[in-house]
Amino acid sequence: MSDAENTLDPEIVRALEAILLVAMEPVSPVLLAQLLEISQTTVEEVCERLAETYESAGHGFQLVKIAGGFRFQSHPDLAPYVERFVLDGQQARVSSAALETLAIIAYKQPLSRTQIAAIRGVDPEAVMRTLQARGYITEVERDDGPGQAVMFGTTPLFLERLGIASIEHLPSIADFIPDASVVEALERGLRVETDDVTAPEV
Amino acid sequence: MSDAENTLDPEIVRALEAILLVAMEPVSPVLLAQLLEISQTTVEEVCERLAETYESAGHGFQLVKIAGGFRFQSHPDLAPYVERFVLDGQQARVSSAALETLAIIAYKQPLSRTQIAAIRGVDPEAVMRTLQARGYITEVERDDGPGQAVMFGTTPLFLERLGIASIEHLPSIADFIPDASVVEALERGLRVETDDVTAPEV
Amino acid sequence: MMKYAVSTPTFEGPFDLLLHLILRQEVDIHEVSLLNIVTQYLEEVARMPVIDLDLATEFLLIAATLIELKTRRLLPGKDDGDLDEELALWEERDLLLARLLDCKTFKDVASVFNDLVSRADLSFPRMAGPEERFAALMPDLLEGVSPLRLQRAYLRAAAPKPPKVIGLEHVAPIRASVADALVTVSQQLRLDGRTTFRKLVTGINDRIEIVVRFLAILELFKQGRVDLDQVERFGDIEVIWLGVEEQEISIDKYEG
Repeated sequence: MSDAENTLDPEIVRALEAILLVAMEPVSPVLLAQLLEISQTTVEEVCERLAETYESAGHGFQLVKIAGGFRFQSHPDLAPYVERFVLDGQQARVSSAALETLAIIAYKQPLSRTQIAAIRGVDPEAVMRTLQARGYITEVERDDGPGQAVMFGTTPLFLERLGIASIEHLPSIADFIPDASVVEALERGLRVETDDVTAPEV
Repeated sequence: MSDAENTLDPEIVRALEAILLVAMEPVSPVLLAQLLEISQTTVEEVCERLAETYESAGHGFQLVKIAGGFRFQSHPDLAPYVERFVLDGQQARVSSAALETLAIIAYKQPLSRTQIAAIRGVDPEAVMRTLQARGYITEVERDDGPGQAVMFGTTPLFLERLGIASIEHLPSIADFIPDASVVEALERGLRVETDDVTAPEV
Repeated sequence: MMKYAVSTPTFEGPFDLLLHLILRQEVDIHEVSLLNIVTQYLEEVARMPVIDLDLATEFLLIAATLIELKTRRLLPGKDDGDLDEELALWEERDLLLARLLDCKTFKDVASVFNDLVSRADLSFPRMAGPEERFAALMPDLLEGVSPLRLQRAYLRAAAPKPPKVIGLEHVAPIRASVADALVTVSQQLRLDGRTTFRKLVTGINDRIEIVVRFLAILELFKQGRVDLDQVERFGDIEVIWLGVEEQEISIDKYEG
């Protein structure tokens, strides 16, 4: 370790902690170096020192290097508590909101959160977090367009759980898509008296 | 604080840290109490103490009570770094019309759209649709009265956006009642009897 | 969606506008008069570009209330007037006042909300969730979900939802127009020749309709078709038909 870093720069440590706390996935040292405007070596050094500090202070979390990046995770010692939380704190059945969101992603993938929101009419953020945590959906690519929206798609686990070989094996929805006039009328915000294409409640 | 907790039980603190680290939304003290097999009061006390410890140690993260539960979040000081990291982190601003409607709902919930319209003087339909799509308000119940108006209230996400623990933590509405001078000005503006004898303009 | 905001950049609604006008006048020292407020309010409404009907209605509703307050003031003889009318007028005014106070209250609250949101926006929550090693523990949410059920869920989600019908229950429908009132009142006057304002509004309970009828009579007076007489202050107004029958009765455009 270089002399300069014998005492960690508090501002850098704090920024690191903040970024890693909100990150959904491990953050690469390259990206951290860019964000903090320091060298990649410094990032590595600071993270290692920080990890040691947490360990010796006896925190319930760890800073680890995994999959090429750094992330916070729960300390293995505390697994029994986390297990209890994971088992207790979650609903055992999929909510209809979650199922609808999953269905939209399955049929229309890849698509962004904004696109899902547009179809469902509500922000799917919380539901998507659950689906992602369960491993049914994943980020598949970034949109080429401006803003580079994160695009989502279903995972092999999803197919496995549904018992189908591929997405093509999902039942067709083509026959049920409302025709252009309905869509247009809805866009104009007019009331449409139309035979509902809604399938019966499951 | 009771004597027993003058020094925090390290096992409880560690378990708390581990659970809160893996949680995807604020965790209620009730659930934490169950998981840790301690009283809810102890949970609250330990969390408060822990939050203070983080703050005084100058960490880049915070433990806060929000929307009825505890969660980890990045420290506000470090927003510039985190914003750089979270590409689509910029939450769209809420318009002032939307905020006023939200304020009415927050303080008067549950209430119907008609009741909101009566206060605002404009139909809040468009604004409410936005608020609902963002997940800040939701239909809470149906009025018992004739017509069974849909009643609206705020959601936990609303509390999260405002960064408060519960509706009770909103500033008291009494503080906002316009003071005597405003009332007087309004009264004068709408004064009915007056001495000026003005000819009809019609 | 936010069409209102575009068409009326400054004022979100009639209360907003009225509140602004009254509180601004306060600065101009004591001579705040209802007359000025009404005039300015109507000017603002007139200045608005073509706006959607619902919003226009809401602005006009308040305008009507203001005009009513104003017309009451123009009636001479306030000392010994009808107590019921007097009370009704105060009630009307107090109602408007109460709504303006509400409007102001929540405007102030909204700005506090804005501060709270701005502060909360500086912190970002941890949302990463449990690590992979706990994934197996999580109950399978898709237990019992068949492809067919997924298809139905999609159809349910993608089905067009009928837009909510805009409820206008809160807006008192303005059934009366001055033009209609002119016709009705003229017919009645042709029959009666001489009558009183009170008789002309017999059976009408809607405040706005009464106002509109009053405006119609003022219009007839202006056109020289009726003569008006009021013996005592706040007394009944006598309306005398002057009998100009030939040409069609028309109305000038009303500012309000």
